[in-house]
Amino acid sequence: MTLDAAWAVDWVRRSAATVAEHRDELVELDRQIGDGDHGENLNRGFAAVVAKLDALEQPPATPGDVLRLVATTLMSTVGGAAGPLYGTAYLRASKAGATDALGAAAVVAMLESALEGVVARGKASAGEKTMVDAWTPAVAAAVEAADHGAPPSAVLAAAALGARDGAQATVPLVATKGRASYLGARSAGHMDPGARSSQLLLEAAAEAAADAD
Amino acid sequence: MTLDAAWAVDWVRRSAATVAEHRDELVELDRQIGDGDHGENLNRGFAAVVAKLDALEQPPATPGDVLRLVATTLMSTVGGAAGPLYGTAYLRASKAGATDALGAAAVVAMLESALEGVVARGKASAGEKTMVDAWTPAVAAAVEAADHGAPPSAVLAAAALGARDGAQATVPLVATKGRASYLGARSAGHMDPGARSSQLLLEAAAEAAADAD
Amino acid sequence: MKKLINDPQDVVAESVEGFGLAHADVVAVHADPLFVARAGGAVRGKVGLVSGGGSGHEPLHAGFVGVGMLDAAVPGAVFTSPTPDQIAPAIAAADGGAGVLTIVKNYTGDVLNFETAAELAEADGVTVRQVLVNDDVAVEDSLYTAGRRGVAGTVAVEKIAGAAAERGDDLDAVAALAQRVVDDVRTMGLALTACTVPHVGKPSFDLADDEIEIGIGIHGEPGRARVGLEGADALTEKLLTPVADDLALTSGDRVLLLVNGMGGTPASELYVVYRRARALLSERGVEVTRSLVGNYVTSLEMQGASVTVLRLDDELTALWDAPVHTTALRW
Amino acid sequence: MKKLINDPQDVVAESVEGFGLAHADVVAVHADPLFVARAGGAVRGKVGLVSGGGSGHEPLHAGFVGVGMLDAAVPGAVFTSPTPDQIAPAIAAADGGAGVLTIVKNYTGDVLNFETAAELAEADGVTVRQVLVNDDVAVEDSLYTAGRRGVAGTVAVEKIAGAAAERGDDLDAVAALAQRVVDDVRTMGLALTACTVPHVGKPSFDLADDEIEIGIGIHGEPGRARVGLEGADALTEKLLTPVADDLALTSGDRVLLLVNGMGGTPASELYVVYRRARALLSERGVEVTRSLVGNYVTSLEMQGASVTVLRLDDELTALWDAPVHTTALRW
Ligand SMILES: Nc1ncnc2c1ncn2[C@@H]1O[C@H](COP(=O)(O)OP(=O)(O)O)[C@@H](O)[C@H]1O
Ligand SMILES: Nc1ncnc2c1ncn2[C@@H]1O[C@H](COP(=O)(O)OP(=O)(O)O)[C@@H](O)[C@H]1O
Ligand SMILES: [Mg+2]
Ligand SMILES: [Mg+2]
Ligand SMILES: [Mg+2]
Ligand SMILES: [Mg+2]
Repeated sequence: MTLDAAWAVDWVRRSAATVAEHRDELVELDRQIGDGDHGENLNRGFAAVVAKLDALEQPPATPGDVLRLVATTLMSTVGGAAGPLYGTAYLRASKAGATDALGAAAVVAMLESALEGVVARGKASAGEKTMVDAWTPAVAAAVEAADHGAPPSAVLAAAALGARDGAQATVPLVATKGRASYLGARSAGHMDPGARSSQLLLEAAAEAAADAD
Repeated sequence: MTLDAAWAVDWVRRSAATVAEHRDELVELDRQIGDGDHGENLNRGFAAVVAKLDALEQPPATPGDVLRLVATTLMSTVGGAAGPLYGTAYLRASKAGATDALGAAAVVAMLESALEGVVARGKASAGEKTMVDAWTPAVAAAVEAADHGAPPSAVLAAAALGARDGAQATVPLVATKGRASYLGARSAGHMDPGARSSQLLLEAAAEAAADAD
Repeated sequence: MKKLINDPQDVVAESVEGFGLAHADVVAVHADPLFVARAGGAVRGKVGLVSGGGSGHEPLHAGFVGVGMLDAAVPGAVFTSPTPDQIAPAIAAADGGAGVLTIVKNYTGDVLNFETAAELAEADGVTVRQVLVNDDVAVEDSLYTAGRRGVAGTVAVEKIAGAAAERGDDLDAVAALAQRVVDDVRTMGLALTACTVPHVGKPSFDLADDEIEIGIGIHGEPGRARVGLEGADALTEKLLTPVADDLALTSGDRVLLLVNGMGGTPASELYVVYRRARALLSERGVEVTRSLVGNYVTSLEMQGASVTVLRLDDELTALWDAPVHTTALRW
Repeated sequence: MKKLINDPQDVVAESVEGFGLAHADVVAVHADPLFVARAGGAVRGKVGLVSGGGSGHEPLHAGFVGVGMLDAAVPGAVFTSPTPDQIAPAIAAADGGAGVLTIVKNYTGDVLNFETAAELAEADGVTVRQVLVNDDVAVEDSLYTAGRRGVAGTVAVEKIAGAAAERGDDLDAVAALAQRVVDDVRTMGLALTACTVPHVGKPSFDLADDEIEIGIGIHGEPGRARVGLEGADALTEKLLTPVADDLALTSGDRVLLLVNGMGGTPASELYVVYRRARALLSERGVEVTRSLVGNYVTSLEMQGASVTVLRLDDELTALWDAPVHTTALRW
């Protein structure tokens, strides 16, 4: 089993749908320890991505093409911290996904690149209560699944679970990066909005892959 | 029975006390149909009058002297509409009270002068939902009591009752003078704050006179 | 009540003291009785301009003291007109020998106190003229009211009369120009929230979360009517239409458009209102040739806005454009 | 939520459009991508100055576009930094051939987006330097935070860098001066109320009637601590002391004192705060030689204030005094 451009398009559409559905939840999480715009920003961004996809004359050839479109669109419509962070993540992932069809190893490489992109831009390491805390266990779980010979869909399913645990684990953390860090100890007790949205996006990827199976 | 300067001083002190006691009520009445400052303004003014009285080296010789002090102090400390209106009222009253001791006729003349002063400054007639609506029945009641041979204290008691009825009667009126007139029909259903304070001041006069008896 | 104040009784004095310290290059504060005069004092031979009224409308009037505008401003207690014994010395301080024009917003209290003060000042040999500002179309000017109120249009009266005085017009001419502005300026305002007078300690009126008060004054008085929550475009139309109608604006007219904040409304919202007001004027063929957007005549922290239109001609435009150096208007 | 807006999605665009219409003599609005440039465009041979950030802090930054200050400002969505595809064209529009200095408030989002934009602009041949403003002493500049935030001190950076660019300093010199201001300016703020972001629809934090949030930023973020209701003098001391301590002010220092409103606080209260801050500085032997009081860097309709102190020397004073003609600062 491999994942092609159609899967990537499906991922994007599911991403837009889940972000829209969870917009208010993400806003509320960000209101608690940030400035309340994360859900609105991502929703604006993914709506723009879908509009661009719809307007394409030719369907994209590779998953990489799709992810590149996501990257540039998020970069130019989301703003805030999440815009450049997700933008870079998708940009790096698009390079790893620049073949017709992705096997398990390519999926792992794609996720690793995304995480590297976030870290390269944001300079956060795990434990600082950011989206890195969702992506790090997601990548670890993906690596482990691929090492055990799992197909791409199972690799993504493992990544999604890892992200879920990672997002959950941000709750007790005190933020030391991003806007939540201004709160000091008061940032503990709330889930990081970026970690939560990362979980949602990876769940969308896994669901699209399960459907493609 | 006549009323002398000591009565006037007592009236002023009782006025200050009743205004302080009803400050919040007057503020609330004015908040309903005006700008919420009537109680505060009058309270500031009468506190200043008492301070001036206390600072006098010689006690005032006549009721007129006392009322003149009230007039100038209110004029210079109250502001708003009530400052010049009460200021003029007390100024005119002080002229009528410029003898050592006031009999019933002099008390009536004093009240008439006060009302004339309010009307001269404010150009309101009865029924416009202003303090004129307290003073008009107060003067009428005072005239009638004096005509029936009542002593000064009874004349003032009658005036206070007249003022009370007059203030009460402002409730259903639609204001056509002062700040409440801006509300149009919405001014009905509330007592006019200036009519209410006029009632309080005349009640203080009557109580001081009863005590002087 | 949450406010950045100390004792409510001291707000005005402390605030004006701070104002004087911050702007000693433009104003000089006289503490007792309280008034604000131009730094440097009256200008010999120039008509003096004095205004004043209750505090809580900042920057009105003290923010408009300075070259090209007022010579003195007299702040009363919050929402309470000042007293004659404050106003009369301010008039004296503003007199440069050419007489003084008082600019009075039409409220019973202001009218009565300025009237008395003018008498006192005239007794001391100062020639005093008065102009009454009554631009608020929310109030009918009829037998059934104390007459239209003076609101944000006051800024235009003070600016234009100030420029006329500065260029050397005599007292009659300055008064006549001020009156022309009064005749050609109209305003209407709305509130999203009430305001809280410090010594009252609770909101000036009670407004539900989905109600808007239309036709408010600037003293936290309730307005003429309540309407439901609507978009800024629709609300702006409710303000602009009566203003434009009352002025009988016709195609080809040139106007100054002032969108004034009531104190607690962000500038961004004022520009949303401005955008719509301008479009509505444009639909009538009216050209906006001068604009002012911001907090100029406020009601403490009230959220809301008013729309003011002044019909312009070449002379009024030139006087509007004339240099001004006050703390709130400067060009 | 009660606001003078139409669709929450359109607030920024509509408001900036209104701003452009009202001030066409000073600014030119570019609609897509959205940025505000000086009327007349870049000045040949002059270093260009560009700033920007989330909207909701008006008049920052668009209100500071004009002669003597910024060449372009880039407004993002409310409280959301703008995107590189807005910023890069603004940088290009500001370039007069002598390079462009970007003035960026220290927030992760602003930093990342301006960084990317600078790369894009440099790829197009524009020399870009950046200065990061981080004046907010409420946040420790430590390993445990994203670093101090940029807040009201930004005004001083923009004014002084703008004056340096206007007098002909080269890019390095302008950047160095901007950095000097950053090094010598500190701010601390408090909120009496939260604010409501239009697309969120409810207050940015929940604050009881007797609570004050100390150490707030300008994005409606909760602050570092909550304290009970106190008088303005006591609260001002809580703001000024950490600012003065962090700057290590000593007797004989001369400073600019900026009391900034968060948007919903009446001017009168800001002057009460100013009065006390000035007295506290005076107790330390510090002389306030320049002052600014008003709404300059706001948080929508938030009630609150911040106190900013900038240490001055003769050069900074002269640059502060240099002529400026923007919609929000003019002299
Ligand atoms: N330095 C960083 N590295 C990685 N992620 C970060 C960093 N700073 C912030 N984030 C993520 O960005 C999220 C906030 O995004 P968003 O609300 O859109 O931006 P902003 O903070 O500018 O309002 C945080 O929840 C966090 O996950
Ligand atoms: N023209 C008038 N004639 C008589 N009384 C008046 C007139 N206008 C107002 N008043 C009285 O003044 C009272 C309001 O006084 P106050 O609140 O102190 O002044 P302001 O209206 O200036 O705030 C009203 O309740 C009314 O009784
Ligand atoms: Mg956010
Ligand atoms: Mg009143
Ligand atoms: Mg009043
Ligand atoms: Mg943000």
